[in-house]
Amino acid sequence: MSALLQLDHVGRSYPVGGFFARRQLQAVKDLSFTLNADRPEIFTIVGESGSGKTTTARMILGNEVPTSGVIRFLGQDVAAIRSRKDRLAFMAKVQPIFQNPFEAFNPLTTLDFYLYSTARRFLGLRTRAEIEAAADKALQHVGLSLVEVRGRYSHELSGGQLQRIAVARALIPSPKLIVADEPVSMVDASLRMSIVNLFRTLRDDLGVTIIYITHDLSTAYYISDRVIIMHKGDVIEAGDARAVLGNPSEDYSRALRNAVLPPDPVAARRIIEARLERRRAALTEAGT
Amino acid sequence: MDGFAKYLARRFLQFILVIFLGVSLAFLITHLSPVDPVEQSVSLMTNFGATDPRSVALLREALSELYGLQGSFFEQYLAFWGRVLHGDFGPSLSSFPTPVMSLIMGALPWTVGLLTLSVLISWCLGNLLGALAGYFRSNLLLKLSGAAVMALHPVPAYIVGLLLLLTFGFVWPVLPISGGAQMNLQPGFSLAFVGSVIVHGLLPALTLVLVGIGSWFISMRSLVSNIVTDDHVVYAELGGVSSGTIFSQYVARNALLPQLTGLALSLGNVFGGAVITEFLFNYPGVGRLLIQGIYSGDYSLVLGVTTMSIVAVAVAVFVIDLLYPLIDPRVRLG
Amino acid sequence: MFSILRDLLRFNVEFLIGFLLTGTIFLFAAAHFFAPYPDTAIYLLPPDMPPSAEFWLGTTSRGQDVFWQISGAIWNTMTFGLTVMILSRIVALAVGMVSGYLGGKADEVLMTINDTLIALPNIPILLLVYFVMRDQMTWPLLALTAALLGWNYDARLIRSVTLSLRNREFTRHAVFAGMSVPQVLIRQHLPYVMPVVFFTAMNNLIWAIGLEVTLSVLGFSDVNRPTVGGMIYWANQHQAAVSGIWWWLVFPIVAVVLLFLGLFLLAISINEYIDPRSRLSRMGG
Amino acid sequence: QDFIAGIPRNETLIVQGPPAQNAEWFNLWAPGGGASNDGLQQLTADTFWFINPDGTGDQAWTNALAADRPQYNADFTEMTVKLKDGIFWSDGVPFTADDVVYTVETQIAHPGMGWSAPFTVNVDRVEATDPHTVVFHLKAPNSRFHTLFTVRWNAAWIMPKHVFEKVADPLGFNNNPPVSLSAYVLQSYDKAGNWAIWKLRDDWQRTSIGMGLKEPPQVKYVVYRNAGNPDARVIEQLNHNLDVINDIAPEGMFTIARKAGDNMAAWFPGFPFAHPDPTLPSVLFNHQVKPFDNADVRWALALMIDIRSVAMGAYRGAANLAALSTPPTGIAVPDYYEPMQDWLQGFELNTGTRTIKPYDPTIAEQVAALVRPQWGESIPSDPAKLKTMFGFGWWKQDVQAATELLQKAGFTKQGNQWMMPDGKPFAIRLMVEGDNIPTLARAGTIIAQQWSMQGIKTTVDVAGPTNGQRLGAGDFEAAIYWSVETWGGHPDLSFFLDSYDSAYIAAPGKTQPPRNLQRWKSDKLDAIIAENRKIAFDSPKVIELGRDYLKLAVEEMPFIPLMAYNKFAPFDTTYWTGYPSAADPYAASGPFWSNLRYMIVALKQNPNAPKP
Amino acid sequence: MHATLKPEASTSSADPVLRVDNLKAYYQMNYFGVSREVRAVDDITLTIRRNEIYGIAGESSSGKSSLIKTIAGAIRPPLRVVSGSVRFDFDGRTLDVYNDPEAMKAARWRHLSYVMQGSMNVLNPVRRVKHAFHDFAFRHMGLSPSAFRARVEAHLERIGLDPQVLESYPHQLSGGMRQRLAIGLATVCEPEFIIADEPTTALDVLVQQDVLALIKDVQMRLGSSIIFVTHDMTVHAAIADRIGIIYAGRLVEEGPSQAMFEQPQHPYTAHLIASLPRIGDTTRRVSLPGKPPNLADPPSGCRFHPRCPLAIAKCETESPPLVPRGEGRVACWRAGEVAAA
Ligand SMILES: Nc1ncnc2c1ncn2[C@@H]1O[C@H](COP(=O)(O)OP(=O)(O)OP(=O)(O)O)[C@@H](O)[C@H]1O
Ligand SMILES: Nc1ncnc2c1ncn2[C@@H]1O[C@H](COP(=O)(O)OP(=O)(O)OP(=O)(O)O)[C@@H](O)[C@H]1O
Ligand SMILES: [Mg+2]
Ligand SMILES: [Mg+2]
Ligand code: NI
Repeated sequence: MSALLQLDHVGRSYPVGGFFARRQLQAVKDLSFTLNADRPEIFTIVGESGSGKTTTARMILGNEVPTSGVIRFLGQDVAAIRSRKDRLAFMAKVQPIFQNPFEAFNPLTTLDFYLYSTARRFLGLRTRAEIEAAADKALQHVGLSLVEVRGRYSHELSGGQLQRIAVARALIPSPKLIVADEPVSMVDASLRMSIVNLFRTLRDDLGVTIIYITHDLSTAYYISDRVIIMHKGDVIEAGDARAVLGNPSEDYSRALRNAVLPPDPVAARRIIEARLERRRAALTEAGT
Repeated sequence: MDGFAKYLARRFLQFILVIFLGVSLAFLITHLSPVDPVEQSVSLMTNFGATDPRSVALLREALSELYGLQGSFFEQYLAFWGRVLHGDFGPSLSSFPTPVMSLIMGALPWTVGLLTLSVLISWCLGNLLGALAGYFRSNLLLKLSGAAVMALHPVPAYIVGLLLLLTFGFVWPVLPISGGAQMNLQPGFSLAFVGSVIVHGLLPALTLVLVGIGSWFISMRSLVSNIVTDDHVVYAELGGVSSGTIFSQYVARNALLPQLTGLALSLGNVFGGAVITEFLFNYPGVGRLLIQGIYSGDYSLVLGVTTMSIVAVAVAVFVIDLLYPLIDPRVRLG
Repeated sequence: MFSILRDLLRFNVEFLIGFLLTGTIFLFAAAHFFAPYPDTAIYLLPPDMPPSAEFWLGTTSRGQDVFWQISGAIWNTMTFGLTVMILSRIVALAVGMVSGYLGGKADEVLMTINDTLIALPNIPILLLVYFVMRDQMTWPLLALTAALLGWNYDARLIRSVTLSLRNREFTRHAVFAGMSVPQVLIRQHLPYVMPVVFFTAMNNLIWAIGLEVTLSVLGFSDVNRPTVGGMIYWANQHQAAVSGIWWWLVFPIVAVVLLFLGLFLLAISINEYIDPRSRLSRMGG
Repeated sequence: QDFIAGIPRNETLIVQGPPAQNAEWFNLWAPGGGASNDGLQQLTADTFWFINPDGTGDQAWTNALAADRPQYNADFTEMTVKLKDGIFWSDGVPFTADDVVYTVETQIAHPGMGWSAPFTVNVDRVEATDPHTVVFHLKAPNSRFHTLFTVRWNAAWIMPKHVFEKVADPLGFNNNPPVSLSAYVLQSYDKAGNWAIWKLRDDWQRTSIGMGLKEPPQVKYVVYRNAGNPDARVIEQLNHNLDVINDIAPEGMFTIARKAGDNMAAWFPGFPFAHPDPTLPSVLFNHQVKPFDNADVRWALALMIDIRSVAMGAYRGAANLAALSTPPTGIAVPDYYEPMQDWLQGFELNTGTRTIKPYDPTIAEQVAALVRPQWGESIPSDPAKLKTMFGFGWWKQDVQAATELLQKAGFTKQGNQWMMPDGKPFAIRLMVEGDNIPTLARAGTIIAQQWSMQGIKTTVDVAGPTNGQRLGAGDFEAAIYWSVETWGGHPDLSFFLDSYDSAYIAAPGKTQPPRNLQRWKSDKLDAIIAENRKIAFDSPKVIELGRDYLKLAVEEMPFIPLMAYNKFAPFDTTYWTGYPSAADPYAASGPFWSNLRYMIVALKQNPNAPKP
Repeated sequence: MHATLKPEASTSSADPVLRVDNLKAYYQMNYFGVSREVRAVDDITLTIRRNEIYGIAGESSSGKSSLIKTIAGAIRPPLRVVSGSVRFDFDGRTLDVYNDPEAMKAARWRHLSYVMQGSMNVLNPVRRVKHAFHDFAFRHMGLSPSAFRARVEAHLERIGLDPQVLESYPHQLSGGMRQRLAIGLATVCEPEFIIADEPTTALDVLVQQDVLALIKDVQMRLGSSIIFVTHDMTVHAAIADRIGIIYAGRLVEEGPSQAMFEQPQHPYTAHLIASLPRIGDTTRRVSLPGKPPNLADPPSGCRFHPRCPLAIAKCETESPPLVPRGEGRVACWRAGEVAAA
C-alpha cells in the first residue's frame, strides 16, 4: 500500500499578539494521518472556527511551511518543493477548491481564462482547439459545458455554477488530490447539495481523493468516508465518518454533534431551549 | 529571541542600512560636483584685485592643504564616515573654518520652527477641509473651498510666495518680507524678539501652508469618501448617532491614520529646509544654507545638510513604523 | 477604446469638462508648432505690451508674444511632467506590486531601496545632479532623474494594496491555475491597483511641474527651452513682478492650473470608470 | 515698531549687503569670507592708498594711512612708505609701522592668508625704520608693488599687531569683535548673516579718513543688510528700508524711478541711470579652441553683432558701449577714448577681398533714438553728452564683411548654415553666468540669436556657480564675461595687463590664472607688457603703452568688448542726500567697494526726512 | 420610556407592530449609459405581530437583505423605494418609515434596532467597544454615565459576555463574540422591534447555537418582535414562529414554521426542506436544477417556473397571487399538489 499523502506529526505555530505582548499560537499541534493512494476517499476535517483546519489545508497545498513534522505527498516532502518547475508538477497533482466561489474568481477576469491557463500550463497544450477541448471535457464532468462558460464573468453565474467551474478547473490536470476548504459554507442549502454530490461523483468516477474541510457536520456525515475532528489544533477524534459522527465518544465531539440543528422545528426548538435553560441556570448560579 | 525584539532588530538594521545607503549616495553625488571649493575661494580672494599669477598658484596650494582635500576619493569617504559617527561634518569650506555642524545648528531652529508649524497647520487644515468636503459632499461652501484649494494646488511655491510678498510688502506693506527677525534685536526669549520672529515668519509660513494644504486635502477627501461607505459608518448612521460624532469618531479618525505616515515624513523633511520659500523670503534657515553651499561648492556643508535630512526622514519612518501599532489598534506585527 | 471615450463623454460631466479643458490646453500647446515666431526668438516684437487685441496675452520684456511663449512652455512642461509621471508610475507599479506580492526577502530589499529614496531629500539631490551633469542635463535626463526620485511613496501605497490582494482567494486560485507572477500581477491585480495609480499620478505631475519651476527659479535650467519655469526665470531676470508686467507671470500659471484641473477631472472620472466596483455595476449581474 | 531696533533711522544709512555665510568671522586676512563684504573692509579696515575708480587726475588718488605717495628706489627694488601720525586703533592702541611689518611678516609665515602669496613672491625683507616709516626690500624689481596696498575695490589691509600677536593661529582666529582702523566699528551683527551694523567711532578724528574731514560725519550707523532677491530690494527701497542698492535689473531701476519720484538719486539723474563700473563685459573666446584662434573669425563674429539690440536687450538701451578694450569710465575717457576716436574712424580691416572701415561713431545717437520714444525729453540731443551716456561708438553690423572674413578663413556657407573648414557645421556654445549677472545673460541670448540668424547655430549655456571655474579651466568656447578691469581712476593698465603675459598661459584644461581668460597669446602684447613693467606707475609713458595695447586689441579682436559693466544702483534720498553721481563723481558708490567709505562720510541728512 | 424590564410578555398579543404594504424597492443604476433596474423587493406585503419571531428564508441574492434594509429604513442609493409603505406601531403611534424621517430618526435604537448582515464589521475598528454603546444607546437611556455603564455591563453579562470586552478593540474579539456584541448593542435599549440580517451565518455550530439561544432569550424577556433573515432552514426551524419564503424578490410562501416544515405549500419551499441533510440519514439529496433568476430580468409569470418540477403553461405567463392557504399564504398555481409531488 502506498501513501498518497502522509502527515507526520505536523505542527504549525504563529507569532501573535500586540505590540508588546507577543507569544506563539499553536494553530496546529502534532497532526498525523495518511491517505491511501490506491483507495480514493473523501476525507473530512471538521472542527470549530479557529481549530486549525485552514492552516492544515494550506500546509498540504504547500502554501505554508509546517514548523514541525513533515508532509509527504507521494513520498516527497511538500515543504522542500521550491523550484517553479517542481511547484507546477506538484500543483498538477494537488488542487484546491476555495471557500467563497465569488471570491475565488477575479470579477474582472473571464472565467474561461482560468480554465485555459490551467490547461496550457499543466497539460502543456498549445493550440487553442486542444485547450478548449480539455476545458470542455473537465466541464462535462461537473455537468457544464464550455459554451455556457466561455467569455463570461463570475457575476453572471450562480454560486453553485461558479463552484462547479472551480472544481472543473481543478480537474483539468487530472489531480490525485483535491483540497476543498469549506467549499459550501457560503452557499445556500440547495446549492450546498449540488456541490457535495459532485464530490461524491469525483471520488467514484474519477478516483480523486478529496480532503473536505467543513464545520457543517450534516454534510460531513452525508458524504465522507473518514473524518477527523479538530479542536484548538488537536485531533480529538478520528475514524470512520458514520461511526464518529453518528456516535461521538469525546465530550467536545458530542457537544458539536448535539449542536447540529435538525431540520425539524420541534427537535430544533428543543435544542435551543435546552441551551437557554443552561444559560439561565449558569446566570442564576453566578447571581447567587 | 522573542518576536518583538527580533522585529525591532530587523527594522533597526534596515533603518541603519537606509541611512548608510542614502548618505553614501549623497556623498558620491556631492563629490562628483564640478565646483571646486578651492577654486571658489581663490576666485573670492583674488577677485577685484591686481593678481600676480605666481601668487595665485601659491594661494591655491595653501588652500587645498588647509581644507584637507587631499587624498583619494575613497580615503575621503572613509574619513567622512569617521567624522560623521562623531557627529562632526568637518569644517565648512565656504565658511572656513567654522564647523558645518555649527552652521547647521544656527540655521536649524529657524527652519524647524517655521516648517514644523506650517506643516502642522497645513496638515490640520488640509485634513479638516478634506474630511469635511469628503463627508458633507453637497455643502456649497465646502465645495467652493475645495475648488479654491484645488486651483491653488498646482501653483508653484515660488509664485504663491511672490504673490504674498507683493501683496503684503508692496501693495499693502504691512509685513516684513525678508529675514527671520527685526534687525539689531538680540535673540532670546524676550517679548520683542519672539514677536518679531512671529511677524517675520508670517509670510513664509503662509506660503508653505497654502502650498502644502492641497495634497493633504485631496488625499483626505478621497480617503473619507471611501470610508463613508464602510459598514461601521453606515451602521452608526442607522443607529441614529449624531453626525458630529460620526464625522469625528467614525470617519475622520479612521481616515487620519494613513495621513499620519505622511505627516511623519513631512516632519522628517523639515530638516532639509524649504529651499524655495527660504530663498524667496531670505529666511535664515537650512534651505538657504543649502543653496549657498551648492553655489559655493561647499560639499562639506551640502553633505552635512543632506545627511541630517536623510537621518531625520529615516528616523521619522522608523518611529512611525514603530508607533503605528500603538496608534492603530488593528495593526499587528507580522 | 473609442466607445469608452464616447461613454465617458456622454455620461460623465466631469470627464467632459476635464476633456474640454485638457483638450483646449493641449491644442493650445500643440499650436506652438505653428507659431509665427520661433519660441526662442527675442526682441521681434515691442516689449512689455499689455494684453491687447494684437497681443492677446501681452508681450514680455524680451519682446516675445506671451501667448506663443505659453503655448511652447506648456507643451514642454507638460511633456516633462507627463514623462516624469509615466516613468515614475511604471517604477512605482513594478516595485510596489512585486514587493507586495512576493513579500519576504524581495520585499525587504525593495523596501530598503524605497526607504532610502524616501529619505533622500529631492531638491538638493536634483540640484547636485544638475550640477554634475550641467549641460548634458537634457530634459529627458532630468525627467528620468526626477522620476527616479518620485516613485517611492506611491510604491508604498501600491504595495499595501497588493499586500491585501495577495491573500485574497482569487490570487491563490490564479496561482493554482498555473498563472505566472507577471500574469497574476498584470491580469489579476492591476485593475485593483489602477485607482491608486491614477490618484497618485496627479500629485506626481504637480510635483514634477513644481520641481521644474523650482530648478528654473534657482537658475538650473536650459534657458534655450521655453518652459513654465523658464518663463518665470526670465520674468525674474526682468523683475516683471515689480515692474507691473503681471501678464508674464500670471498667464503661464493660469495655464498650469487649468491643465492640472483638466487632468484631475479626467483622472477622477476615468478612475470611476475603471474602478472595479463601478465596472462590476456596469457589467450587471 | 522701529525698522531697526533701537537705532534712529535718520542717523542710519542702510546699504545692501550680501548674505554673509560665515557671519561670525571677522578675520579679513584668513579665508572664510564672513562679513568682509558686509562693512568690515569697507568701513573698518585701512591701508596706505585709495584710488577713486570714477575719479580723474590727481583727485582720484587719496593717501590714507600713508602720508605720501610711494617712494621707489631707481631700480624699483625698494619701496619706502611714510605713515601718517595720530592714527589709533579703535581700542585706543596707536597705529605704527610695526603693525605694517607685522602684517607682512605674519602673512608670509602663514600661506593661505589672503595676501601671503604676493608678499612671499615679492618681499625679501620689510623693516620699520622709525614708528612712521616702513621700507620694503623686494626680491626683484617691481614698479607696481605699491598696488598691493592701493585700494580700488580692496587691497592688503593692515593687521592689528597687538591683537594678532596674542593669537596662536592667525588662520583659525575669528577676530570677533574686530578692532577698527577706520572711522566705523562693529556694533552688532546677525548670526544668520542677514545684517551687520557699524557705528561711527567716537574718536573718528583719529583715523585716516576722519583727519581729513572738516565736519563730523552725519551717518552715525551703517547697516549692511541682505535685502533678498532683486524684487524684494526694489520693494524695500520703495518702502525706504534700503538706501543703497548694489545692483538690480534695468526694469527694477525704472520701477523705482517711476514710483519713488524725487526720493531717488542715481549716477545719472535720468535715463540711463546706471553707473559704469571699470570692468568690461565682452564676448570672450577661448583661443585654445578652434576656430576661435583665428582673428578673422573673431572679427567676423564681431561684425555680425548689432550692438544696438544688445544694448536694448541687455540694458534697455542704458548701456555704455565700448569699442576699445578698456572700460569707458573715469580717466579712460580723457586718456584713451577721446584721443583715439580719430584712429578708430580711420581703422581699416582687410576682409580678404577688400578693406572696410568698420567703426561707427554715431552709435550713441542711434541708441538715443531708440530710447527716446520711452524716455522722451530726458534724453539730451547733444552728441557729446550722449557719448558719456551711451558710449563713443562701436562696430557697425556688416554681414557682408563678416561673410567675406569667414570665407577668408576657409568657411563655406550651405544654405543658411556656416560650415567650418573641416566640413563640420559651425556651432557655438555661448556661456553666461546667469543668475548673479542677469544683464550679461540677457546680452548673451541676443548675441546668440544674432549669430544663429546669420547661420552659426549658437546656444546659450548657463553656467551659474560653475562659471568662474569653467572660465578658469578654459572649459568654454565663447562666454560673456570680462577679462579687463582697470583702476578707473588711473590710466595704468597693468591692473589686468600684467597677467596677459604669455608666460602665464596655461595648457588646455589647466587652470588659467585670472584675467587672461581668453588665453590670448601675442608677441606684440608681450613686448608692451615688458615695457610697461619697466616704467613707473605715474610715468606719462603708461598712457602711450596703453594706447598701443588698445590698438593691438582692435586689430586682433582677442575678445569682443561690449560695454562698461553698467550697474543700476539707485539711492533713496528720503533720509540721505549728496550721493556721488556722474556730475560729482567724488567717490565710488558700490556697497562692496572699499572706496564707499568716502561716500558715507560725505552724506548729508535730508532735512525733509520723516521725523522719528 | 421603558426604563424597567418588561414582564415576560405573553405570546398571544396579536396586534401588528409592522405593516409592509405592496413594497417595491429597486436598485436603479445608471453607469455610463448602462442603466439597470434590479427588482430586489417586488411587491411584498406582510405584517408582524407583537412578540413574534418572523424568519425570512430564500436563496442567495433573492432579495432578503434588500427587503430587510427597506423595512429598517436603511437604504441608500442605488436602492430606492418605488412604491408601497412600511409602517411601525410604537407606543400606539404609527410611524411611517418613508414619510416621517424625523420621527424615524428619534425611534431608532429606542424602539427599533437593526443587526446588519456581516455584523462582524459594524464596529468602528479604531475605537474601544464601550464607545459604541455610548454612541448608540446613551442618549436614549437617561442615565448617569456610571449608571449607564453598570446597565451595559449587566446587559452584557446576561448575554454571556464578560464586561471586559467593553475595553477591547473589535479586532481583539472573535467572530462569535462580535456577533454577540452586535446583538447586545441592538438590545441594550430594549426596543420593541429588532431587525437582524443573517445573525448566525459564518459562525460555527456551537456559537450559532449560543447566539440563537440568546435571540430567543431576548425576545422572551423583552417581548420584542424580531424579524430575521437567513438561508439556513434549520435556524428557522429552531427559533422562528413564522417563516416567509422569498424567491426572486417576491414572497412566495408564508406560514407558521411547524406547518411549513411539515407541509410546505410552494414547490420551492418543499425543495428547500427536502434538500436538508441530517445526521444519521445518508439518502441521496437532490439539488435544485437551473440557475437563480436574474432580478434585473426576471422570468415571466411565476418566477420559479423555469426550475419548477410542477410547472405548467399557465405558470409561464401568469404570476400567481399570494393567497391565504391553511394557516399561511402561498403564491403558486399548483399549491395544493405540492405535497403529493
Ligand atoms: N497567518 C496567521 N498569523 C497568525 N495567526 C494565524 C494565521 N493563520 C491562522 N492563524 C491562527 O491560527 C488559528 C487556526 O486558524 P485556521 O484558519 O486554521 O482555523 P480554521 O479552523 O480554518 O477556522 P475557520 O473555521 O474560522 O476557517 C486561528 O486562531 C488563527 O487566528
Ligand atoms: N448595492 C447594490 N447595487 C446593485 N445591486 C445590488 C446591490 N446590492 C444588492 N444588489 C442586488 O440585489 C439583489 C438582492 O440582493 P440581496 O443582498 O438583497 O440578497 P440576499 O437575499 O440578501 O442575498 P444573500 O443571501 O447573499 O445575503 C441581488 O441580485 C444583488 O445582486
Ligand atoms: Mg478556515
Ligand atoms: Mg443578504
Ligand atoms: Ni417609548
